[in-house]
Amino acid sequence: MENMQSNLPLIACLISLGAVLPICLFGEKRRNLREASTILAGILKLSVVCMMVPLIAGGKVLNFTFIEIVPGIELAFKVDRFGIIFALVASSLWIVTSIYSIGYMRGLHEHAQTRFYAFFAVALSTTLGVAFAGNLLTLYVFYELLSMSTWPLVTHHQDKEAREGGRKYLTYLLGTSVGFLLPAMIFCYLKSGGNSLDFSQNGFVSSFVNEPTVAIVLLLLFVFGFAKAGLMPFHSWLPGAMVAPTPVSALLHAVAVVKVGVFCIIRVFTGVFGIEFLQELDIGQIVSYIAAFTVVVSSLIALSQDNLKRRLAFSTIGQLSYIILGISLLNVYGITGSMTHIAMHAFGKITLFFCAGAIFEATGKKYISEMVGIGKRMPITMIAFFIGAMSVIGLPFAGGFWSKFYLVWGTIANEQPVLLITFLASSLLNGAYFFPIVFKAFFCKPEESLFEDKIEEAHPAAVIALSITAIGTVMLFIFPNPLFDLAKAAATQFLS
Amino acid sequence: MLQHAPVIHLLAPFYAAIIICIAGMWRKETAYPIAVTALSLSLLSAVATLIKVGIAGPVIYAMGGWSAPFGIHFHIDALSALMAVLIQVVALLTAIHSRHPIHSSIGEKSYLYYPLFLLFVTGVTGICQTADAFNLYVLIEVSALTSYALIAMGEKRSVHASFNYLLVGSLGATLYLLGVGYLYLKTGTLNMQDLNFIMTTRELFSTPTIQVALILLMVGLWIKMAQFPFHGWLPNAYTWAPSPSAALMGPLMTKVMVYVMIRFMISVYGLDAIVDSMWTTWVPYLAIAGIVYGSLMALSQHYLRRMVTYIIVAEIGYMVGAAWLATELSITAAFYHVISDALMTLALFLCIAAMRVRHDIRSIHDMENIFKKMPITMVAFSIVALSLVGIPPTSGFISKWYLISAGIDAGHWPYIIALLLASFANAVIFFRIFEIGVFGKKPAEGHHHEESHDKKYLSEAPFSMLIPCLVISASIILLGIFNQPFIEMISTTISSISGGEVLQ
Amino acid sequence: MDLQTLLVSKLNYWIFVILMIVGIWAIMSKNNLIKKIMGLAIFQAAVILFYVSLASKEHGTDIPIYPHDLIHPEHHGEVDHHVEEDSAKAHGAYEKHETAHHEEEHVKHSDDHDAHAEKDAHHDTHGDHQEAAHGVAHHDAHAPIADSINADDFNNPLPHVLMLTAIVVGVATLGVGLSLIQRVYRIYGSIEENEILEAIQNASDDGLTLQPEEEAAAQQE
Amino acid sequence: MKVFQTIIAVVLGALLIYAEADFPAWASSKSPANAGELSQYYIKNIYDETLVPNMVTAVLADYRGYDTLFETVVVFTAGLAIFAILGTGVMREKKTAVPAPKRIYSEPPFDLIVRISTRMLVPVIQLFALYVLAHGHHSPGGGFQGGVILAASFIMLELSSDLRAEAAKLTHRMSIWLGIIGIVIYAGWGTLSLFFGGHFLDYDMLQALFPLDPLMARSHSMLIVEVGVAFTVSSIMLLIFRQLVSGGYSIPDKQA
Repeated sequence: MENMQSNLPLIACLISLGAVLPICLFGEKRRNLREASTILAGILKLSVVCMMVPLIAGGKVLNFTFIEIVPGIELAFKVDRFGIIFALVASSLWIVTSIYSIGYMRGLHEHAQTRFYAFFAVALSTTLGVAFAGNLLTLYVFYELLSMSTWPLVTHHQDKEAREGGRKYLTYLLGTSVGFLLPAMIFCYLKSGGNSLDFSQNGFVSSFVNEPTVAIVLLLLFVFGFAKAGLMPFHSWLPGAMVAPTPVSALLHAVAVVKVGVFCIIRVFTGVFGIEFLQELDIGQIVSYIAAFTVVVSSLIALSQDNLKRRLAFSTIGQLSYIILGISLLNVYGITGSMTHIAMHAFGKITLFFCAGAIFEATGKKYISEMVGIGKRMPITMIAFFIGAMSVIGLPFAGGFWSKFYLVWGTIANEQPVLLITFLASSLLNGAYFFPIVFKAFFCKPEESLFEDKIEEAHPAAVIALSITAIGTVMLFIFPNPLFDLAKAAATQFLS
Repeated sequence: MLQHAPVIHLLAPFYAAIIICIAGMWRKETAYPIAVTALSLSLLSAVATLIKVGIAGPVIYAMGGWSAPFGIHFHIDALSALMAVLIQVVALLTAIHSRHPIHSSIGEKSYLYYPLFLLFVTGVTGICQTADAFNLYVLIEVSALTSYALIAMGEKRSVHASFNYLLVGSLGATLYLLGVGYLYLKTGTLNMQDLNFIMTTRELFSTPTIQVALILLMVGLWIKMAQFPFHGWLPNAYTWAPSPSAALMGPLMTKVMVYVMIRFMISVYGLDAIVDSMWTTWVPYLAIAGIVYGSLMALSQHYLRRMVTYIIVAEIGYMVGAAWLATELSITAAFYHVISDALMTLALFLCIAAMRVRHDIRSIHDMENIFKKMPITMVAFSIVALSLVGIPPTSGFISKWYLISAGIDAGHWPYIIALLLASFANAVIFFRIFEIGVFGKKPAEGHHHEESHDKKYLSEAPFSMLIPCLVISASIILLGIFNQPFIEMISTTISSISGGEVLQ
Repeated sequence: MDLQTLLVSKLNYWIFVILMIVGIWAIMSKNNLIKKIMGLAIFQAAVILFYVSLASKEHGTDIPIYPHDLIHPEHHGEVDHHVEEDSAKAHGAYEKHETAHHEEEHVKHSDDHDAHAEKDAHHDTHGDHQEAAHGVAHHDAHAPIADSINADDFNNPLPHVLMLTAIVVGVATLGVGLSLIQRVYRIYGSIEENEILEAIQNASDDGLTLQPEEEAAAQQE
Repeated sequence: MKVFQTIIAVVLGALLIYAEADFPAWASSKSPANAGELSQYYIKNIYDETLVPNMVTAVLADYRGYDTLFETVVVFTAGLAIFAILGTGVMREKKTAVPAPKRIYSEPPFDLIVRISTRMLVPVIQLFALYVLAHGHHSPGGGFQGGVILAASFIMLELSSDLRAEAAKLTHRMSIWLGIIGIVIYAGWGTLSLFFGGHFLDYDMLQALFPLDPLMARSHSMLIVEVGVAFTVSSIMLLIFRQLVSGGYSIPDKQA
């Protein structure tokens, strides 16, 4: 586990930031050049991240320190296995989302596309910043910048509900981060005698916190501070953000924002508190019950939603609480499961969002009740939708199965019957709100049968993107081991 | 010549004012260049003094060659050197900025405006360096008189606002003078170091005179710095003043008074006298009232300039609250916030003035898709806004970090909650502006249109107003990232002063 | 101490307090701007009274000036005598006037302050001052008179100096205040606070009216 | 509304009275201020160090010369400020409640006795003003007092005769000029000592200019400084009077 100085993480972060310049320069007039530069930046970023993978798989930790902001803490990157998994997911899905958004934006002749791509690139660079953050302060810096850079994307349509959604988005994210996270972080910094907030092996909180009540309060401050993870009381910004164009909600749900929330909570569990300390004080239970409650309630709400994107949003809230549930089990299987679930859910959910966007772009339909018999008209989209749904439910032949398997294994290893039941019940509920869509799409005849049965797919670029992610989901099922080796190694390293 | 640096950056603006008075009578346009060169010269010498203080410790400059208590002294430690540099930076950037607004609004009086501008800078620099309590009163009056005139040259309502400011300001200054009188009555000396020395050796802190002196001094200074119950004069004064005067006095006048308060707390009374004077229990609550009041009023305003004045009132609440937690960490935090907030207030005023000159924008509703019309100014404006909200890489975040850590360290939770609420209020204010600024008022005309990007639409602020905006917002980020040397200097000075050994 | 001695022995402070209350009350509650300015003047006069009354001593002369006989003990005939006196002699004794750059000045200061610590040690630094004065070349007609002066004969000069400054500042503030009042009168037509506030309220768009010059400038844009 | 103000005034009064109990008795030479090291030193050593019998002028111009410099600056600033507020640009203000008066002054009642007597008195007053200025070392007086009496003489002259005629003789630009000369004398004299190696306002260094011993150099530089102060104070006081009387309209100034 020896440390290695390298500025690869810095380059990876700055590539997408650098891409903002050509995007703005090319602007509206030379749109193709602008889109080309986005995709080129995506490919470059993915290649740099892939260059880092062998080093990290070989047990090295790449770190890069910039400047000491507060005595004892520097703006530092420290890339370990867990960081690289998330970075891989984020950068690969960015390329796919860019391809998709070309199709979507052009198909719908959206306005202000330059602004869209520019802020999209900035959001990605801050996401990687969070992935590579070496200490709590750097994590907080990039976490805030991510909220700032995604706000214009959420309010892209500039109309009434878009502004409402944007305001809600900011109130929740800024409110919780400034309200809970900043004081908690400063409290840790002060109480730990001013030494650095680095994510160390078994956390630095154990040095100054002994009685469990303070630990619980601190843990809850952190857990609710990262409102991006969408735990129940602070989740309603997520459905509110559905007013954004689909590539943004794809980014929000699958690639960047919510994944950053969950990533930070795992970082807090492993790096700030340390797994042994939590096991010793046995305070993982509370968080797991909150997560379990969120899983069940969000799945029930998802059942009742007619708008497809809102239903997907509530299913995301549920899936995120899976990950939080997994980490709060505090055993190897739980942690591995939650880490891999980030990747699996990302691929699955992004496919679902792409299909929702394609349907809206092709037919203008948003509500599930209108989507009867759509399978005949848009077969590829609906097959991809089916694969995505399978991965989210956790059925075999889709990546989601493996990660859910590990999560369930974790609950059994901990002899937690209650959590086991929640997992199974929520899988049933997932099935309950996905299969009717698929069934109606393929096997029912539309009453007003105004569709002639001719194939009318969405914009080719969109279709390519969603098929790539669907294939990716299946690939993850067939070749899960590279991902799982990384995750297992990371989990064992956290526990040792 | 370096040995006389402290006097040079005091006399440079002073002599420039005189020269402008003479030269201005014939050719008005000479006023601007003379002012800018004088201020850059004084900035150089202020930086030289700062470096000298950084290396060799506090610089003592005896006026007229008389030794300590008999003559007037400059006692320049890191705090006063930093304040001097801050003043010169703010003054230089405002002077550069003022070419266009002054020319367009009160052109023919510019040969009077710039001398008053420079005399204000001389007075304020003098305040930061003098070690004599009475001399401080005279310098407060110099800067006050110039600020009354600088304000009264603005819009029609500024005259009445300036009169109110004159009344309240002179009241405050006279209360300060009475406080110094009480100290002199009890100790027999006026030099700050000497006051502290005599008050500690004769244990005078518990005597009623010194307690009442503290009340008078503090009430006087609170009036001058517009702390919450005494802030009545500030909103009108800075709203209707000409934009360069508001950009000059907004960041300087109130912040220098906070510096004077901190100087009296640590150098004259000493931290332990302050702590056992039981003030630290109730003053932070006064500050919290100020923060809450300032933020709420700022939220309810839609005139930009008026909104910024209420933000100043709230920020003063931060500083007074932090200073009166009376621990070394909290005073370091208060002082760092003095510097970062001065820069932020200046940037706000400069950007708003740029918007007013080019597009006559006065209230939030006029700012429709301003980001397309003035992209560069609005980039500077958004950096300042993020800094006021406390988004990480900026100096606003660092000062919020230190203020909250001071609050936690002193265990004063209401103060922390007030801080968080205020930063959230700032977030609402500025994102409301961003919404109108970036997305315009009416929703995008349907999904299917490509908005035009023609050149006519884009009309940036004049060059001389743009540069200060950019320099200031860049310095806000740089001050945020490279804040360690400043924090280091401030905390060592404060601990050395309050650490007991009276640094001569 | 009973009321009578309290009142008599501190008469000046009582007057000062009464004047201050009148001043503050006038500033706050008077409606007419001129009366407010007068209140401010009363308030400043009270502070000046406080300082000046501070400086007096029982049998000190009211204005601290050295009596003529003390300064020139014998006839002042040989005025030209001290001109030939070699003025450069033993100049260094004036330690505070030598060309002290900061370090020495610094060092000198710390001794000065250490001297503060012990009262008696304190005395002899002053002693040095006098010897230094002795050593200074000056016409022998003027023997140092420092020790022959009894400090209680003269009033304390410092408050008088301070108040000279405060009076001048008061006059300056008064002048600026009166000019502002004139301008307010010309703009709003009255110097009663309530009438002015009404005029501001029903001004067209709440004070957003441009100054003539600014209107001209705005049209140019 | 008046109740609130009275409460505040009474609270302030109570506060001051509470502190008063701790004050030393009036005119007690043992009070910390009078028996303090500072005033004892001044009383004992002023003549030995500055050869100026009037202690107040010595402390004013030499020991605390920096204070007095800024005091003169305050006066000069007041002049500038009033000129800026009421000065030239005001005349073109159109939308004002009170229109600019047609006639600037009311014609002073022509009274031969008044005019002749003032014309006789003014030179005497001005002579006395110069005496007060010059004799500030030995008797109560000095720059400020001399300057004010000088200004008073001019004001008396103006009041007695037609203001406009007097204004023509000494225009406002001239009075600003005089103010500047005063300040330049004072500050320049202080800066001069910088070039001779002393600190700012250290008159001792200037004995190199004159073939005098440092003591005489000190007392003479104090006189020069007092002259500077007199210049500024007299001209600015006159400017203030004239601005206030005419409300900034009358200045028959080519440039306005």
